[in-house]
Amino acid sequence: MERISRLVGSTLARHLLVAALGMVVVVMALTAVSDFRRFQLAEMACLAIAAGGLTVLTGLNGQLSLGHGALMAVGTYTTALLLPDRDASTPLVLVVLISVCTATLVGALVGVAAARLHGPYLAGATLALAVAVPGLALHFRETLGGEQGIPVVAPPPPGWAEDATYFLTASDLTPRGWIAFLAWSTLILSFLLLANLSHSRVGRRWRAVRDDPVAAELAGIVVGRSRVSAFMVSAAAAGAAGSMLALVVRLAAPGSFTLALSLTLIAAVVLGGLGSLTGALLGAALLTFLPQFVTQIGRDAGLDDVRAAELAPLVYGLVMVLVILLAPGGLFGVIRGALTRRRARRALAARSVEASTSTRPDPDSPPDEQLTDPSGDHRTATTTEGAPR
Amino acid sequence: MLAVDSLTVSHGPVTALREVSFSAARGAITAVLGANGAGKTTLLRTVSGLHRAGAGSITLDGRPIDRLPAESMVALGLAHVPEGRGVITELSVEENLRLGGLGRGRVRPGDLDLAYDLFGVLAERRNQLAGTLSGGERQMLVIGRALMARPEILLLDEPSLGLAPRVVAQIFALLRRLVVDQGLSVLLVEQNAISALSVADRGVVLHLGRVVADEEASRLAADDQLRHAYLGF
Amino acid sequence: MQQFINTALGGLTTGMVYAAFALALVLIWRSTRVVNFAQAPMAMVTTFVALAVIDAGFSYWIGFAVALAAGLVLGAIMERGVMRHVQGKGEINAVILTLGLFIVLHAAAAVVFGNDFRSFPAPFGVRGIEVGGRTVALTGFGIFTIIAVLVVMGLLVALFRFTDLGLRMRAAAFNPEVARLLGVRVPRMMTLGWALASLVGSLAGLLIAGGSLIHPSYMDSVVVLGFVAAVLGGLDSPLGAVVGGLLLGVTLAFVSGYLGSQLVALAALLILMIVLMVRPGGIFSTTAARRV
Amino acid sequence: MKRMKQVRLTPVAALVASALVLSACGAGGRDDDDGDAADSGSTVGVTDDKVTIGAHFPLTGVAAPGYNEIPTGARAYFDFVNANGGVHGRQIEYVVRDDAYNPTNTTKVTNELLLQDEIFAMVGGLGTPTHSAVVDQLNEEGVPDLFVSSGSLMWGDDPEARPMTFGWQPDYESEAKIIGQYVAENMPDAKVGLFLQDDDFGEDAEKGARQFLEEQIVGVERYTSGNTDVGPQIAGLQGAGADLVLGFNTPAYTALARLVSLSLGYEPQWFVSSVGSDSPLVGSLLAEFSEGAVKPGAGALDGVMTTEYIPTLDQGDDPWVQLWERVWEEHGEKGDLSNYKIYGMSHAYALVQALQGVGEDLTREGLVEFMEEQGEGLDGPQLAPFRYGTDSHLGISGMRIVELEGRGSKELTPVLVTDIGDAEITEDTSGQADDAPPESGIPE
Repeated sequence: MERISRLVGSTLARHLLVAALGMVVVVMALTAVSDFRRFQLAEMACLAIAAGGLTVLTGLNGQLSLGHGALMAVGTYTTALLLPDRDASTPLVLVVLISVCTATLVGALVGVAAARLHGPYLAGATLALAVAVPGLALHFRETLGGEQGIPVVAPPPPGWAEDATYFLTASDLTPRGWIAFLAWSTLILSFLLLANLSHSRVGRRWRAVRDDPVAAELAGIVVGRSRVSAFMVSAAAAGAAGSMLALVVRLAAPGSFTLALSLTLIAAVVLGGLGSLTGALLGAALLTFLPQFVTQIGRDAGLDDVRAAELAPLVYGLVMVLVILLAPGGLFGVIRGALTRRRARRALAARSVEASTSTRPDPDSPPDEQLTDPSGDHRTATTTEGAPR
Repeated sequence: MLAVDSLTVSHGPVTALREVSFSAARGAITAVLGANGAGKTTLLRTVSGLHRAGAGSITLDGRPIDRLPAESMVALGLAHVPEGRGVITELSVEENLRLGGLGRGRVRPGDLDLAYDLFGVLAERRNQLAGTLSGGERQMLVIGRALMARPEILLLDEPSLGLAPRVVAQIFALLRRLVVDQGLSVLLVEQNAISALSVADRGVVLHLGRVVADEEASRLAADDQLRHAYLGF
Repeated sequence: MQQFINTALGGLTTGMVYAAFALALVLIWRSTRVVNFAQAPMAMVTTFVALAVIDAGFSYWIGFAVALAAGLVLGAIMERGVMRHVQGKGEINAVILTLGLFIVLHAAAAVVFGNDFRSFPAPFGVRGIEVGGRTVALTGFGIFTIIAVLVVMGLLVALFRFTDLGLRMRAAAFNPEVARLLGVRVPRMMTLGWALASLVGSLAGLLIAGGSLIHPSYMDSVVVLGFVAAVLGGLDSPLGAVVGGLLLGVTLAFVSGYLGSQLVALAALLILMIVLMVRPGGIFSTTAARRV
Repeated sequence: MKRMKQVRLTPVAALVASALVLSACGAGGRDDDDGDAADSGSTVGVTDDKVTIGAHFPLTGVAAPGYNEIPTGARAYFDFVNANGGVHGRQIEYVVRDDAYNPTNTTKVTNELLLQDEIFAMVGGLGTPTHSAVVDQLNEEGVPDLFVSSGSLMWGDDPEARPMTFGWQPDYESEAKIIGQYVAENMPDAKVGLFLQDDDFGEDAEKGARQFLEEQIVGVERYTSGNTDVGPQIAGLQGAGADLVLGFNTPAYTALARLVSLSLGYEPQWFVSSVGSDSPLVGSLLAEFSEGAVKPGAGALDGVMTTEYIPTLDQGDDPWVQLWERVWEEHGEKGDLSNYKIYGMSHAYALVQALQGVGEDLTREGLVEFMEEQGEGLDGPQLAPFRYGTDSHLGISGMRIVELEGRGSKELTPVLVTDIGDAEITEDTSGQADDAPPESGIPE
């Protein structure tokens, strides 16, 4: 018991250390880059927070949601409604928290329904959710602003932040810099919480349910409850992302929450590697910076504006297909796999020797997938077998 | 009829079968025995092409079959009755049977009667979904379905699993009849060694992926040492 | 009253198109246990192929036939070239793969065919027929749509129920390993399943396009609605797909006409959730405990 | 355990690495320093031989068809001007970014335009929800935001709140007022049905129309852009017994509505606002339908009433259209000239004129000042003068009502001008409609 608590304690400590380091790096990076990069980074943070939530849901719990765009919309609209003008009295922290709670609540509702669905059914149902939710904004145009949406007035940076920035960098804090700082702080905080959760008992339950719901049930895990809790956590992240998006875009409008957004989130998660927070970060970075880059290449190659603009989705769609086909562990999985392959091979050899000399309980059973997983860490890298059937 | 020579099969790093050699004679029942995990099912799956052999060879009437895909076996006269009542539950009883016959090309109208004659209960339930059958009925269905392809050798995987002894006896008696009447060859994989040896002509005992005994069934049943060591009775 | 009838008739025609699309989903589901979210852009691509053929001066029917053939080939290519490699590797991967294909086909079509509204011809009149001196919202093309979908459904049911090929396809879908042991060439059945499904999807695309406007996104809403229709009827049942499509088409027409078109997607979601919660196997399910 | 530790370290490595990469990227950009330009005004995007302007348009996605032609028209005209020496020796660089009609993307590309491309001004950004996501930012940062491609009131009714923003086309409300009054006076017995796009376009239009038609309106139907099945809506109008349908919709929906009404045997008089009446486009959309259900060619909209505020493609003898044809021939991309392209060229012309007017010393403040002081007098293809001034930044003040016939149209009214609210509708006396472009095709 004591050993376990020590282990948990040290995991937490390690996560905190990473988070603190991350915060330092973020502040340094935000100071160093141009205002435009700051904006892009803020945008990337929004994508990464939502992708982080989604990767936990899909990678660790085996539920595929195409409806996270809708959950982000919940966060964005909540924030927009709470920040109607410059005199809005609700403190920003509270605004974000309320947005997260609202999204969590909605996520719980969706999760209860989702817990009963598997694979393609869940994907289809959440897809319908993603398409349906923007319609609400049109229907309740009085409160939700219809097609034009509701403008969001981001509160100006507080005095301490301005002072601190000036003290640290001898330059003024720009509004974009402030929003980017907020978004990245939220990102690091949410990733810290997600990382701890997935390494806690709750996370182990999620994985158990993903790997084999029947066995999990036998082991005393309430499968339904575990699925709902994963969905709620994931929705909370989506809500935080939506709340930040409201500040970045300064508008909550149905046009922001297209099917393409939900697909982009999936793409980010897949590109990075299902179940990996670092992968989600990597995927979000790719999807933020790649389109601009690819479009520019297209223009330079002499394509007209319209065709050049279509190149970005073409490229990331192709990469997504290739990743699933060739490297289901995602790009991050590939990198990590290369690092650990040698060790895995050694472990594999050891297992094989062991098997031939000792009485293995059941050689008829299919091979243990963990051994075929080059990344070796846990099963998320192969993902696939993780889906409950 | 069927000859297995120095067969080695691995599941990834795990070697399930190691240099297994034996043969199944024409017009006889050959029983492969062994404890759970001895490699019996792997053996059968390898013979019928669901698994690839790592090394060694499998021949049917002298023709190597270890590189052929599973779906071409039926045409060669080899029918595999899978473990765990491999009925297709979503299809009706009759559709399951028809499917068996398709393995040899077309199903002629009279062909189904063959199976219905053997198993009367199937005729009663011909339009029911196979998923609604009991365990014994399912076993009858899979055997009947395999026979629809008019095989020369039948591979049976644990036909007694989970069935009442009375039903097991019934099924084994039927197998014997088929062998005697129609010259069918049978390769029977069983954990239930007593029943299997009572019907088989020859017994092969597998232990941890190796052949530890290959003798006439009656002598195997009489070998107390072997029985205690590997067959648990 | 007139509005009621015309809304219902309009819903019937669109419902038939949903039905065709749902049929395509059902076919792929039956053959490979995958919900093909890329079905819509696949149908969009083949419809653009038809338009290119027609624009080149050939008749509507040649374009129609070419599109169906293109659908057949495209489906086979998708299965052989892409989907086969994730077969049996978990349903999440397959779903994600179809989403990736969705994005790719979409973007590729916009690059190749351009992102503009184009009008697509109809082989029959687009004027409503007259019944007792009154025009009702049923056009010649609408009747063609209904007949075409019913015929295709009939052919599919016949294929699955009464032919050896159909039996093999079903066996391969329900239990590939046992099917292999019985001599069924499972991979070939799966390819065939995708090819057929893609053909039916192409038909749906042509029927939606006929006498209307197309652009690379014109099928997008049909992905969701077709899926809802398929689940409504039960993902395993071709007949269910058609009935589901009709029910959905008519219901949504009334929602759009009497409650507001912004609620259409919401209504579809609601219907989907109710079906999944109350009767997960679809309205035609015989087994109550089907996993969804 | 050893393995776990190593894995945990990778996020840190990734963070550090990405930070390094980012700061490396960042080194290329430079922070704007607004401070030193404060005296004379901001000259971001202006050099001695170049002025960079930008715009956001939907080039991809559902809203792209049609709208994506506007920037190609504008670009053709800018190229034409550049080929003739530019404006005060400056070449116009026109940067168009795709926002897919998604406000999130609009914010993104606007930031890209402002911070990376360093545009001098935003010109012709399209869409109400999209542009409203960035309008405050543009104003806060002092970026001129000219000729927004949308008829929302937001671009001009409150110059104090949005001093940098100027509208261009007649706002939807004014247009609906002019249509409403015409119907009330000339068709007092008509039962009017409104067919509206479900956004501010439809909303503003309904407000304007109701000023005159409150009594006559028997039904209102709204369609959601993107949902191409308008059968239920048209059936609704038919059910309400409307015999005159006022459509405030986009061209594709004009075509769709016509098709559906054919299938319903519903033949009301159609009155389509200028946005949705692009007759060559609608005609070409309708042309391919066989069986003679729709007559092929531009005549497909015969008898439909609409409004126009700039000369359109069908008016081949108009000097402006002749200029646009010349420009397109010399500098256009593939494809034929269309009314969308003419729209783009028209606001490009207005911009060039404004840049000429500001003079050699081009600053953002100077441009806005010019627009407020002399914008009203800008020449150009518009039939009625702009309303630019210190009290209003709204665009073109009026239009005339025409009936489409064959390849052309028949004027039903002279040019009528009005303003938002309860401003009166009067005949235009400025003679703006008789304006013709200079020989060179470039404003002086």
